[in-house]
Amino acid sequence: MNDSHYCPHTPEEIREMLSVAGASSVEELFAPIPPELRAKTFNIPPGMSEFETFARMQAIAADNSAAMVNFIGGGFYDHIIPAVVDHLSGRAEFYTAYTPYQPECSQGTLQALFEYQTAICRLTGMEVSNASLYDGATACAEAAMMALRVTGRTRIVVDGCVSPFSRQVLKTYLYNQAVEVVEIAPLDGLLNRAALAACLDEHVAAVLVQNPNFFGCIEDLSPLAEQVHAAGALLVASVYPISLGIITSPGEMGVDIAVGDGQSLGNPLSFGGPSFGFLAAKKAFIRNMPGRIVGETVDKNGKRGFVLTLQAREQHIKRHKATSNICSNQGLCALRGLIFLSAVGREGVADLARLNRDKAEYAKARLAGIPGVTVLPSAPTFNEFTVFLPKPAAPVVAELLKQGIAPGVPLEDYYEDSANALVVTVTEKRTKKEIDWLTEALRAEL
Amino acid sequence: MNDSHYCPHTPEEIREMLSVAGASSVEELFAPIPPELRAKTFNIPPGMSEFETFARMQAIAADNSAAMVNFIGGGFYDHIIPAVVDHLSGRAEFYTAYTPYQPECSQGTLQALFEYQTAICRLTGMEVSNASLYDGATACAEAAMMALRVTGRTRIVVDGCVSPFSRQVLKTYLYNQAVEVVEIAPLDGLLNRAALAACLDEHVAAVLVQNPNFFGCIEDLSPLAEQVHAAGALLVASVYPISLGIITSPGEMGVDIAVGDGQSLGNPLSFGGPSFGFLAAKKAFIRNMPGRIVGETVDKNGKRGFVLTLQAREQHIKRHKATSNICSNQGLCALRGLIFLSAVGREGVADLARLNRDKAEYAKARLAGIPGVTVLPSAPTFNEFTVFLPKPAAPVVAELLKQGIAPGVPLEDYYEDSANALVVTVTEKRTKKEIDWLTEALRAEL
Amino acid sequence: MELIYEKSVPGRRGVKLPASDVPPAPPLPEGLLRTEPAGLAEVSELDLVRHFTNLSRLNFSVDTNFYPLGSCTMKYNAKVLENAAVLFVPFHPMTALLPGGGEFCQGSLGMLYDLGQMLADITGMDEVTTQPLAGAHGEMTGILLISAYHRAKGNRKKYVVVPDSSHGTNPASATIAGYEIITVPTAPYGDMDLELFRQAMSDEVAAVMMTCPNTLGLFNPHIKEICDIAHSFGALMYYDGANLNAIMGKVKPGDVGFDVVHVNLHKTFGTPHGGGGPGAGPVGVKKALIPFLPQPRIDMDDEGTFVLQTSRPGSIGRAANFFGNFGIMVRAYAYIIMLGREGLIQVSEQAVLNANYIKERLKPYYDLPYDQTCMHECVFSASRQLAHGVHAIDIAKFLIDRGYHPPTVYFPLIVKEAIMIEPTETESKAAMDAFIDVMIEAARTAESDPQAVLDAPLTMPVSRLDETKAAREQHVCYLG
Amino acid sequence: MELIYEKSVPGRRGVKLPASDVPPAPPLPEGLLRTEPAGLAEVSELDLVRHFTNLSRLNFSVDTNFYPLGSCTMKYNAKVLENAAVLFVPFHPMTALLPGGGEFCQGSLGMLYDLGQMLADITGMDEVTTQPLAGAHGEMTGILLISAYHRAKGNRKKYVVVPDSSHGTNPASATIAGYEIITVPTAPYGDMDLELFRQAMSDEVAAVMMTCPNTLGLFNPHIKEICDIAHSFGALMYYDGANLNAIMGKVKPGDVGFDVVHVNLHKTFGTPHGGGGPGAGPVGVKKALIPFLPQPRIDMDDEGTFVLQTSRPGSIGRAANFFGNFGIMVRAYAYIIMLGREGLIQVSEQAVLNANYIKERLKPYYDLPYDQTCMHECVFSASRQLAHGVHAIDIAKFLIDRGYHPPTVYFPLIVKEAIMIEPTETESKAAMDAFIDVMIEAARTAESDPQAVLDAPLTMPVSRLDETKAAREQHVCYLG
Repeated sequence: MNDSHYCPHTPEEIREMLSVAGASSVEELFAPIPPELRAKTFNIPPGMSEFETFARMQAIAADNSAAMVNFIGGGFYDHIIPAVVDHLSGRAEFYTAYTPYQPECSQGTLQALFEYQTAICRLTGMEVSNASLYDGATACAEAAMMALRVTGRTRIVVDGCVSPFSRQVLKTYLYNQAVEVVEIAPLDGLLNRAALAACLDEHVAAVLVQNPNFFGCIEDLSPLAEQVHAAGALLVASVYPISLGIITSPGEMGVDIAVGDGQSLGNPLSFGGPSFGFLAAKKAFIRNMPGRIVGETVDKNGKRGFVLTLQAREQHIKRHKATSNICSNQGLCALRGLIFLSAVGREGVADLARLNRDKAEYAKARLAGIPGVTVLPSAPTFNEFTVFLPKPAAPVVAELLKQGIAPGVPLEDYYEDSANALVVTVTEKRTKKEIDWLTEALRAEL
Repeated sequence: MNDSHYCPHTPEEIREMLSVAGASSVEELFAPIPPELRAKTFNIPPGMSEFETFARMQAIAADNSAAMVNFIGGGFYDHIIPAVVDHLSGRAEFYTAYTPYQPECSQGTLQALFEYQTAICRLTGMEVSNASLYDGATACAEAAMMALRVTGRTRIVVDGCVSPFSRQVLKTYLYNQAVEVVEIAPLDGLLNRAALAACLDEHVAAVLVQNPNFFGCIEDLSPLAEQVHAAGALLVASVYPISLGIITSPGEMGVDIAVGDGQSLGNPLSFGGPSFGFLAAKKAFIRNMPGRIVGETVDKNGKRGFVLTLQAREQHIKRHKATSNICSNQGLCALRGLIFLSAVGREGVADLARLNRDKAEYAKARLAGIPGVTVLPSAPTFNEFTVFLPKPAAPVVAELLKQGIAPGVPLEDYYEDSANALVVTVTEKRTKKEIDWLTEALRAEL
Repeated sequence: MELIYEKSVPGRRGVKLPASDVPPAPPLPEGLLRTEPAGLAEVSELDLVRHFTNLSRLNFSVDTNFYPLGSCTMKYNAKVLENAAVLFVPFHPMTALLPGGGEFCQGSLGMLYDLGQMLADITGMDEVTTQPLAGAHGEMTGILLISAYHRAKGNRKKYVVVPDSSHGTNPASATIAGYEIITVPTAPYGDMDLELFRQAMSDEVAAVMMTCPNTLGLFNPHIKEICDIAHSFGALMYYDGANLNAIMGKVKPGDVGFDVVHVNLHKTFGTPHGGGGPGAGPVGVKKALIPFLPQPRIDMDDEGTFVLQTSRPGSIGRAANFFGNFGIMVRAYAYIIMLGREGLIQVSEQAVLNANYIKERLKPYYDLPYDQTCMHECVFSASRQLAHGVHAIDIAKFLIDRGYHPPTVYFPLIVKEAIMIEPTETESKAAMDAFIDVMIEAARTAESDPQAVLDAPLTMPVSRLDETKAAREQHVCYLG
Repeated sequence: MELIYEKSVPGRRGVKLPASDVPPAPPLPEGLLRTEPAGLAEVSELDLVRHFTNLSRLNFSVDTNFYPLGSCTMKYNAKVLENAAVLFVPFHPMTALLPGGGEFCQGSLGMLYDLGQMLADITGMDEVTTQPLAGAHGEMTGILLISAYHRAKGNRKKYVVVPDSSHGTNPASATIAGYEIITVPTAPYGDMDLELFRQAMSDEVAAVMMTCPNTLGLFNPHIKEICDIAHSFGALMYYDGANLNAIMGKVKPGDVGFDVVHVNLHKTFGTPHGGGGPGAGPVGVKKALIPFLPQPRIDMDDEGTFVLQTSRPGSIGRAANFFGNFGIMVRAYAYIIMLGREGLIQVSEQAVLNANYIKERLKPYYDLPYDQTCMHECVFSASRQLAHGVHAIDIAKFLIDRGYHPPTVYFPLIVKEAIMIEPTETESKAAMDAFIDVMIEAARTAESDPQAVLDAPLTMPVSRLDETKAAREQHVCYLG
């Protein structure tokens, strides 16, 4: 009976409990299920011990290749994670708690999320932040839906320079809603502002851009914000949080809703998740925000404390009228983001951003020195940039992977007429030696 | 100035503090050190970031060979460690605390050590246990010194079947004391009882044996205990704690002081440490025990609590009259041992011991099937046994290591005329497949 | 406790960054160059550690307290699962999307494939997508699949039907998926009113979303009939897997007639809740909906190699970046293979046994509006205590002072002063008995000294908090 | 809190063992076969986790509280060091002792070699053994080395001289090493009385054991003279490295004249104290003592390969199994290479600055028997508070209620009602200021309301415990 130590009862205890429950067997408790509905098969393999389970998982992990020098990004970035992040987010009281519905016994989570919201506000230059969304892509979709609610309009304009994954997710979210999504094709790796001007009208709820964009280019969004606001729409920007160490914040640029993926803030690559999405906005829009929000208040003795607030926006209260369907979010990943940002700190985040850019600029110069390779010159970049090879990128990438280098993301799958284009990412973890290796390996393939 | 983030002060704070301290520079605070004594060189390399440090440590670890199937023991054993052991002993409140001198704010450590002492008593069948010693070898030496104190005698008799490492440590401890150490050469891998009888006299404080011994053999110590007690000496036995799941406990066999190494109880191999030594004894000897002891008591409201007790034995009170010089012990490793034993539990420790023996007996039969290989037949064994190869063991071992198998420990370095002997260890982690591989690899070398 | 920002000292650093081994780049042009650094905390590593370690100690959690939060399945999260997740930390998801990159990710891709297969077996579905990032995200994805299905058939449908006892996420998710909601009341016997359901159905209904067992912890004996009725109108049946912990190996939603199901890995499959997430919400579907599943999909080719399909024309697209909350799926996968067939059955059996045990033991002290054999949870009402001015929330606060996380209160909405208890299978009888004693003490104190209950909690870092003030002042970012 | 044994239920299991893939062996013969299983706890994994997690929360620790425990150097233990130690978990130490096995352990052996070299540089010694498992174990090893040295020279010596302010381990260790102890009192200026020391010296003295700075936190200005005097009698100087944190890069014991030194890795080099251990106590020696070092020794051959020497004739033998507390050495090694030259110097500078800051701030409130510039710690006396019936131990308990681990009290024995404060370099000014405020509050409360101090602590899981009862009843094993 006691096959698993995760079901602790002994046969004696089960007998006692059955007698209280007035049943002669556990099976009897399943009597409410009509016999004809009962499962006829159940093909899960037999269980195993913890030791065997872990050995199996090690074997699976060993079927991946760990020895890969990453010059790839595209939404997830290979950044340092200070040891404190694992140690502190690994405190059982954080990771085995639930959503802090009972604030008196959840002040740890609540205060941390309040601090997280503050960190996001300060990093993005926005006034209010929620307590996390799923990831950067769904955060774009949530921001778009938020703009639809705020403006009461029905169209979303998306810059084609936004990550193709984010654009796909946005379209999925809006798949069956009475909303039109208009995409503007990139122009030399930048937003085509003329095309945008042409489609800005009274139906447009929001314009969604990304900065730096998928090609790595950084744009000054301030003029764009004016243009968008003049049309009565909101400007939504997806940003790379580490880059905000040196790039003017979306708040300062006039953005209305800033979103992004928090993976780079202390969350491991982990084959794509979990990560978290952040969403910060001007305070005026707070009641239209999706997701949990933590607010400061006082207890009945006047002592400071924190609670989930503005819950009247949420699904467990408002059901189909909620601002979002989010219930579980990515609280623990947001906590990791907070710990990361607090470890790196005010000066450190600027240093870290500079280090990324320095490495990327070095790599850019090295790669540009390879005969036949050119760099997309449109705009300054942060830690990603686009190069054009003298021949199609895909087979070159496939070849370098075999040598243990992931040299970048070919754009072929995402943009037309871009077979030779490659987006190269260089984080602070990449050494000069690795960059030089990439250069030589690439040179040899071309 | 602020080179390391482990020294948190900012230059402003340093100025403020210096002004309070009445010094114009930090250097001035070192004025009490005569100038001529000041360090002239300091050749430690420049520091590095956490990320670089960890990368360096990874590179060092990668210079070891991790892919080794271990059939070696000799004091450290490759056993399973349930995940809970790391998670719970990794609680910062346990590992960043000090020795629990202030009991009110150290009940966590104190209660755990009380529970540890209880687990050791129950496993060994002894009445009292201390709160850990350094390792199994030093525990043998401490037990010998304890017997010298208890009996007031001056000679220690050691069975040559005791681990050579433990015997060497014992001799080192007694190196400069007015104590004689007599070793009895093994007879067919067992204690030479006739030789022992010949040297048991009124000078002998203790007889030290190991069970199972270094050859893997298990002996019934009960008759020996009678013999030793008749001579007015104490019987000290070093035991392998996992084996006590199925082997009669030293307490039941009449042993006076039971010691051993706790590595097998939830402590990783970790290239030899940290581990812990345990020491348990008959209650009559408690005041002569070395090391910390935790006792139950009550607080001033009658509530149960735990304290370090019998501290009058210890060096911080008794100085040169202390029962031992121990201050730091291996508390955290002992905690791991307790968690391990509590996870495995009463029935589990017997199952685990049986599993070890089943695997070892299977291996023994397989190896015995190789032409020219014979098994030392003297006594039953637990999870280690001695085989004789048809040729010297050392080159065979060297060859198998290259294939990724550590097939056993050759006895050549430790016993005369044993060039062909090999002690093979098989824990529950070794699979049938691995044992079969060992068999075939060995067969191929012979 | 002070905020981390209140502990901040200008110039202090918590981590030393790697030294640069490349020349500094010229700065960004003005306008793009941030002028004022972001006002992040400036603390030492020790300050940071002490701050967050002490913050953690202000929480109740499964590892420190019994946490019988109904409908949340706060079971114990085995530690080996955390260790398993760490094994996959180094792998970049983009690798799998590179030309020839799949070869370097066979472990991860194969695990996702296998997990999908096992979840399909558990739920009785034909194929599973592991992309959705949470239960509600799975709901949205599932309803979008249903909309794609109807669209492909040329059906024009505008409604989704939900019972009034459903989780709030059900109607909220269906709304994002573009549907209007029809809510069907619960009948006095504790299930969706069958007659009213019939009346609600029409050809314009795209889907019916059900939890079974429902949020009262009751298995609906008419569930098959409901499925049949829905199908007769061309509607599909959506199974909210939040309560799957009750029925593993006992009944499969697919066998009953459900067409789409989501699974909460952080409930049934033992992954931790993280103080609110991350979870994961894989979605299983019947054959007819497979063409619409999100991409990339993972297939196994003839040689046993796992390959990505990134462009299936019928797909609803991408529900999220990359491969979902991969680390959560590692944990769930390890959980399933560790417990195995018998272990999972035992989970459901003991979850149900525990809930019935608590239900019977507490029945004399609290109103039990639907007095039946329950599944994995049971719902009481504090209506008897209300006579003394004590609400469900007061009982909850009383429990906190005794070291118990309260059950879910005020849900489902159909029970007045609801107290929803889900012990899960991992709690021992001793833990439940101690909880029951405190619940009985609460009931007695509510009669004998109601003020003592109203004053609780007294032992926590804060007493009851002013939520109105929080909502009014919207102080959601530290301004110091 | 209940004991784990009180939570035990017969038949319950905390971990599932691997299934056997071999046939069962016939049982052991009677007499060898245990008849009654060992009475270990029988709990589920959840019970186990909740028990130990909650136990942990009853402790103060560096990660949760300021812990200025004098002479223990309770500095912050960087988290990356813990991660580094995990990297070495899989390696069996016996591998290195197998024929040809060293080849498979070059990483571990090389790290030990390098650590020895760096510790030799820090202490000014010629060679280091990393085998000793703790400070006291290092002391014993060091004195044994001295005894071997004397023996080899044919010297017959029987005494070891220690000052009365020394750590208790010094005389205890020297006793194990076979010597009798001569104790020299402290002079009014806070150091060992130089005149009495001269009188104590003779040709029969084998060694003089000193801590410098001493346990009052004072650097002995006569230390060179003491070394010279000792050497003139053929005695060797032993340096107790417990207080090394004060002087890294500032002064090297070897330069001063010490011949043997032990280092507490768990103090100066940032490895955690583990609630009492494990630590590590490497020992450095001058050239003349190298032949006697314990074995196995690690050498580097001409090709840069690290090899073991297992049979050096003069060696005192083995101090412990294998290679000492290897995991602790990994942490210390990572600590040293991370902080580097400048970092280590800064450690000592700020440790000294912090101690002097606290000393000056508290001087108005507590007697400071030796009012000098101190090194890394300072020793007050509660003698002024004693006038109100408040002892050092009462001040200690008062601090506990305010969230501070008390300083060391009643040590060194030469200071009446000693309060020995060692802040370490890792504490921020804010943390020290808050501690100072509470110390001042304690001094004031001792005057204004001494009973309030005597009643402390009130906020802990237990109030003051009956230690006499514990020692009398010797209840050291649960008998239930």
